[in-house]
Amino acid sequence: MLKVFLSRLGQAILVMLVVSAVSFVMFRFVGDPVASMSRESATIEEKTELRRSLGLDQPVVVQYGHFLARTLSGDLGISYRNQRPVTQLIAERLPATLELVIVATLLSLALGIPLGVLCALKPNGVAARGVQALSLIGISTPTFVTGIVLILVFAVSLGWLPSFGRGQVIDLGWWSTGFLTASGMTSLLLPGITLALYQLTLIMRLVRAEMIDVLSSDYIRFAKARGLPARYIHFRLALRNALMPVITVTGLQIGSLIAFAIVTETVFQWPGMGLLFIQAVSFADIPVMAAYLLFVGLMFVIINTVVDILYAVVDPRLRARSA
Amino acid sequence: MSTLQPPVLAIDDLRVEYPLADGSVFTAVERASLVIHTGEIHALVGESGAGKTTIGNAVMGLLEKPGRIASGTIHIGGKPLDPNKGSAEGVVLGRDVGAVFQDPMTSLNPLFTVESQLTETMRAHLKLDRAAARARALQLLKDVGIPEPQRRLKAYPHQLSGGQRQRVVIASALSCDPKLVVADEPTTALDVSVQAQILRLLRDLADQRGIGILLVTHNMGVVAQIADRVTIMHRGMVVETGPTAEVLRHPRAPYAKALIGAVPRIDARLERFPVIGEEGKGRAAEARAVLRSKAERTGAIADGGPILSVENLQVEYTTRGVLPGSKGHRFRAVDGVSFSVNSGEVFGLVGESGCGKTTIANVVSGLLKPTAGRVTYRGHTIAGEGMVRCVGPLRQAIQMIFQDPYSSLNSRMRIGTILAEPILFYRLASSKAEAAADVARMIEAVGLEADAAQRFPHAFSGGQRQRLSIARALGARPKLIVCDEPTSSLDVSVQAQILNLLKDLRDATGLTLLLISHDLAVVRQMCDRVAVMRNGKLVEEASAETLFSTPQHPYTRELLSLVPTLDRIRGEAQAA
Amino acid sequence: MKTLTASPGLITRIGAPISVMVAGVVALVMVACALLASRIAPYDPTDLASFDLINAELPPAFSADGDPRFLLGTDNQGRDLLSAMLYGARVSIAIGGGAVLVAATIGVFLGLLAGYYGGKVDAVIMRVADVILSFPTILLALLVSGIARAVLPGAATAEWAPVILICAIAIHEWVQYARTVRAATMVETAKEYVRAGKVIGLPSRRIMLRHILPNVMSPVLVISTINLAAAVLTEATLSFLGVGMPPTYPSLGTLIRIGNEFVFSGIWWIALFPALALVILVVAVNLVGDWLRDRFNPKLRVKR
Amino acid sequence: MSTMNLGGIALAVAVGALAGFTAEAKTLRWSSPTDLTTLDPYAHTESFTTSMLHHVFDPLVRHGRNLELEPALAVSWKTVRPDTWRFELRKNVKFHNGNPFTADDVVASITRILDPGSRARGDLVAVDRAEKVDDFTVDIVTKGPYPLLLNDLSGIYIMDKEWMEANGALKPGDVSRGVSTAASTSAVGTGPFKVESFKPEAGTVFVVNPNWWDKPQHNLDRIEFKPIKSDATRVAALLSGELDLIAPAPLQDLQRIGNSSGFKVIEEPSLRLIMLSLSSRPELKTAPGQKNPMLDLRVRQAMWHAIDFEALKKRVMRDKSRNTGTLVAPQVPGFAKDNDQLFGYDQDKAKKLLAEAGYPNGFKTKLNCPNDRYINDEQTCVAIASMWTKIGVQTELQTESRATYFPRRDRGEFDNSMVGWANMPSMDGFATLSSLLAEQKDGYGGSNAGAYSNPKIEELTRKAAVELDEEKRRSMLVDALKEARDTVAYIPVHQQPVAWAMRDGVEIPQFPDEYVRLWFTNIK
Repeated sequence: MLKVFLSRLGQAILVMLVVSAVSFVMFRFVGDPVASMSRESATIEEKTELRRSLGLDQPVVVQYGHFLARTLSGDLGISYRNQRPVTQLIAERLPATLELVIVATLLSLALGIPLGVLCALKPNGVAARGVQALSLIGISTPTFVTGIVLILVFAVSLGWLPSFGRGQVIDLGWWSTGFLTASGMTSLLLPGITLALYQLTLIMRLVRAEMIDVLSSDYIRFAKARGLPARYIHFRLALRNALMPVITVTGLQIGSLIAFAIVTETVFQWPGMGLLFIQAVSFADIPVMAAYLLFVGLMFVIINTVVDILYAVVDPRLRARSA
Repeated sequence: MSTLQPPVLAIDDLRVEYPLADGSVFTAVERASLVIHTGEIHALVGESGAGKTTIGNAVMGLLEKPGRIASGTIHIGGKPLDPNKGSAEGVVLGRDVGAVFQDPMTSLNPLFTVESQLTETMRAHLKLDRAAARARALQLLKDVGIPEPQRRLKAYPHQLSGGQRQRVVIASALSCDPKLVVADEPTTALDVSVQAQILRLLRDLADQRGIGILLVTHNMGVVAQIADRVTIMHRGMVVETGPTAEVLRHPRAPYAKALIGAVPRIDARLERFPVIGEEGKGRAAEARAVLRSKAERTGAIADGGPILSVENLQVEYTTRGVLPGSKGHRFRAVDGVSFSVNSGEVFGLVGESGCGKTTIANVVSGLLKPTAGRVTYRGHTIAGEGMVRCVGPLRQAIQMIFQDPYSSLNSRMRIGTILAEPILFYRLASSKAEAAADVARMIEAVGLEADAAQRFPHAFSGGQRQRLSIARALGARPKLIVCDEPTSSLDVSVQAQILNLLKDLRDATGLTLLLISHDLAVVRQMCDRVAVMRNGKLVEEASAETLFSTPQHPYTRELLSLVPTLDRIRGEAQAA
Repeated sequence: MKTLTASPGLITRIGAPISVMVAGVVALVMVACALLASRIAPYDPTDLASFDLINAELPPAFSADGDPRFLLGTDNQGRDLLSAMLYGARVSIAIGGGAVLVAATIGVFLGLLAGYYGGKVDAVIMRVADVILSFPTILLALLVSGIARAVLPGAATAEWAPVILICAIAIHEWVQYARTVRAATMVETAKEYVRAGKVIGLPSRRIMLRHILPNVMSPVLVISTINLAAAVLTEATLSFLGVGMPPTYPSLGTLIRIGNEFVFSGIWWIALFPALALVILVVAVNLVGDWLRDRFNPKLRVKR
Repeated sequence: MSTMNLGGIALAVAVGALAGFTAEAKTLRWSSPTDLTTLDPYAHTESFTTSMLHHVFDPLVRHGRNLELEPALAVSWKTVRPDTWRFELRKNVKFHNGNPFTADDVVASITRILDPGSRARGDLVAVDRAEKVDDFTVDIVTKGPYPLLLNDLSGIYIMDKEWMEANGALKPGDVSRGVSTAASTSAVGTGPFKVESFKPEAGTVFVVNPNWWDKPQHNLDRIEFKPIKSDATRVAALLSGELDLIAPAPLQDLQRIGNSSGFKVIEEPSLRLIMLSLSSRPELKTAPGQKNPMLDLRVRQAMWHAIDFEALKKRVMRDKSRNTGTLVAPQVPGFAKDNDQLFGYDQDKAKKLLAEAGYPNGFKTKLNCPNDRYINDEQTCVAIASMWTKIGVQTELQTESRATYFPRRDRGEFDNSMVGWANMPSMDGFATLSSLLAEQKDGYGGSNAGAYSNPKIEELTRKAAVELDEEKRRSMLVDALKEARDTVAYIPVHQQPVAWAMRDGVEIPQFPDEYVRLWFTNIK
């Protein structure tokens, strides 16, 4: 277990260094906030003065040094646009994105695994072929198209589900949740499905492939030779082996779900971090962008550590090695 | 008594077919019949593709799709097997029929404990509760001779050794007291010593529990050791069947004779192996003569002097630590081994898996750097301390042939290209045309037709590939060829041919061979001198005659006693 | 009729189900049409002088008030939609193909090195790969193109945008190749033909390129097909987020992004046709890729 | 864990009950693509946020129903010296927290906005200080004679001094020093509505201020503002009944919304004028080493004649824009009908002019545009690039996000570029002169990206800056704008429309400055 942690720590430091280096490059290049920060008829002098007061006139290395020093002391700075501490902004948006990602992950696991098993057990059945075809369309349609189609059908035409936002949220401490109200839950559905669709098909296909693979393995043959019931072999034995890689992929995918949430949140006006990031990009709000990147990097490290530990818990071979 | 009971297994006129994609039908088994009674071990032997495993699978209802039983019957405990369902009414797979597969490493699910995998069968078939199943599992582990059964119950497969795993597999097969056990190559993946134990266990089970065992194997030694009756198969057909001693001593069918004759003997050395029809003799002698003349011209023909010497060789592997700088676990694969090989002789290196023999082969052929000690070739150090700078020409003198003929030739390249590679690389030919001529000669020298150069490796059988592999090694005009288990993945009849070829080549061109093998019989037949290795150390070195007739070291004696051979039966035959 | 009688033989020879054959043909036809866009398209939508705002938003020729000049109608600029789609598909496929090519080249190269040499080389390459993987494709592509646009003032132009998009997508995709090739190379390196090459004394470069490379290419082909589909989608998403191709040289993604603004306005064809084309293209390529993967993966093939 | 959930459910029930209770109230739910960036009126320069905060705060003088300047927190004013204005303040006005409004609040607010850390300092650049005369009289001292003080003050909201003191917000937040204040997230003003909750990107809720000093002309109890960035989603939310009003509404969807039963669309031209700035530099960036063809007036005229404004209006702007020949909107001082003459669309004439100027085969140039700033900006530019190319001016178009576009434009990287100008917040044509037409020096020419330079305009600009006689000042503006038109300083494209869509039953007046003034709104 210690080894897992140590290697993860090394990786975390590496990731964070790269992230801060990317932020460093961004300081220089991803637009200049001054234009967005000053009024329409601002003079050149006004803009120069603002640039100076933000420290943007200093050499890049010096700016980077300041940024690194501040970040290391836990201060991510103040948003140029909102003039509020970035940590506060992130904390405010975090629950929305995480709840969306959680719903999407649960949806994709809850549907992807059974469908994958179905396709593996009866690869030539009508149901399996249908699911396979649908899954192809699922991974072949851009998220933003799916999103707008869902809005058109379920919000505008049928009027069943809200088209945007989180609905009624309830504050539990600093965490605002949409899980506890009816409108919060219904609001989660469309964006959750949109976000889940890609991962769902991914998991379904992975489970199918792994399951087919496992079913042809010697130990499953041996289990058959021992006359164990088919259901037992499929769902208790084979599925467990087949799910091992699903853990890794799900973990990795959570990271890309957070990123894909940028698109979903834009389409559904979901007040999460993706929307914050997109707004920050169009305003060149450097502290927010840097914080977002650092956060995604951090999430990755955390998720991977969790996945590694989970893996070690589930797979006895690793458990023994890391013990 | 036993005649009143129905036989545990009766196969009558079985035919198994595989419909192919193009509409034709491949017949895997044809007109196969056999009967197994209580407490009887019936061996099903044959070379690869003989259809023996297909019969085992048919009995268990595990025929892989789209295979099907086309005709004939299988009765298990007197009850007929429904060819459509693949099972017999009233016969439950796992309860009445136990199975043991070849590879204990993959037969057990790595994610579940031994207990879970043992008890699930009992709970499914005998409706035992958890505690009862557990108690029975414990007893089973004791029965199959696993030490500390209590602790092993909680273990995962990867925590057990190969032999222990196979015992668990057997325990699992026995868990519901079956009348019949189908054991498909149960010892092939195991070392001799472990193999001997498992075979003894199987014999005991048959004798004490009265279980009928269908033993599918390719190993005649195993058959001779424990089988009561034997059925020999060839290309899906039964060629001979009867009591083991009778069949092995006096085989009637020509194929059976040839097969038994091809098994290398451990008791006495023969000049050549009897083979089933020698391949391509015609131009081989001619080509070999050319090779010999070339070798003589370069002035390096066997003179009997030392050609290779290994001095105090030591190889360590380090498993890498997680953090840089942290010391990983060290494992000494070869520990202070010294020996020397004389020009023109065949030097054998034997031992069980993991004893370090292949590591030595890798060091000698330059694939691995030793940790300490050195290897000299005709006085030049080619590996280890004081290694000479320019090893190129020295490398050329030492070539290697490998175990697996399927992976030793690059499947994406034509034979001609593969064989020309060393010739062109060492500039042994002045032009591509000359190289092609050389390649043709090599191919003929190993007994194949020269037009083989135009084809890809997949067009050849395993034995042919091994010949080509040898031809490639010859291309560099080596003085010494390291043969790393050259025949262990070949069928016995093919093995005999390849070994004969090696002997012929040695005789024709004065090559020196360093033969690495786990098979004592092969070593006995091939080698002039033999060294026995164990755990990275050399335990005994002697001339082959001395070693096999009067082994000095206890380990050598043990190894010799454990090898399942035909000799016992043959010996009895001669005595009779 | 002739093709009909010939097709069963062909099918059994390739061994693909009819759906895959159809998908393959569809994909090939679409790719061919896209590549020949400048020949077969009725107009050149990239020539600013060729279209007229007066013709904007004409419905497809087959609808009630359609204009026979424009088979699938015109877009909001008066461009012939069919031509724009053909050119757009060309851009999408070029970017997707380019990204796959760049990613595969880098990935195969690094994967070979890592798998063959192992040790430190392997550790360094794989650590870098891990870090790259920690950034989701979209985010990384967004960053790369954002930075590129700022560094190169001309980055958003028709000449540079595809290059940047290719790099932005490839920077994430190579990891998959590297990992796959590394694993395959490790397997191959342990095989005896490679040891044979080493015993002969062949230089490492020759062993890697001549012996190992051809043997690790089949998974690369499979990944490439599926990645081609993914890259086309990623490009579309980047276009949606505003960092895709310039509007004067639209890709399919850009066309969808533009069409997306018109879903409520009744000008349905601007959104529908490009989206349909994209989905059909990606589905077809994916179908072929799936089949290739199942075929090349011996574990997934039902054993004989 | 379970207790937390129970608490949450209890809370949910409570909130649900509350929602049921307020359902009777008149609530307006509306959306725009942008959100309030902050509640601190001095911490931003965005006109949308200014317009939203106007519901919470009052300025000293405000724009009335016809955008005329009228008394708000000040009841009257006069100039006591050329550089000193005296304001009489309104009595019996209370802030939302109950504190009375006095001269101290005005002085504290003006001092706060003039602080070096204040983002909005530029909005009051002419003011030197504010001085309290008595509790309800304040003097504002400018840096010199300044005719536009009232215009500037109309965007300066008055904050509560006591509240600022209590919350440490007497000085504005400062990004460079990492200081933020409570004013960013809470607002206490004197305005018609109070902020109930402020959740960026999720929504801001206002409730009516029953103690507002002015007589309400609206019947709202509650405003729920929910920003929706995506056009399609915003329209969908209106059509699905989740919103009452969207402002702005995408032009291409107006027809569809207007045709849907239960919805209506209102629109009018806004103050914002879209124009193209042409390079007046000696060389083009696209052709270094060669003389800039656009220095020739005939080339500029040709480029103007080449654009089919009618088609642009019809196709791109859906007939909602107003084509114009001058650089300011009719409502803005400086506008003159004589200047507002279109250059006719005439490709032949354009080609002829080009040939006369010595470019019969045209030349190569570039056009840079933002793609997320103005209404259908990218589409407009594609069309213009196409039209220019047709007369031989082969135009390479590059569009990009505002985040990179405007900094590059400020750095003078572009030859030809698009810019929109609304003369906000002063609502006076002088801003066009000082920022767009004057050369870049002495604090002028901040947005003169094409380096346009004209001695006559320089002179007029400097004179108008200090002219207190309104009549004379206006005629200077008119003269300068005529000169700009004659020399084709910029090509005006059109006046942007303000287009809003709403459900039937919402009555709301529209203003060309694009402000949504909900205190004039009635709903059924």
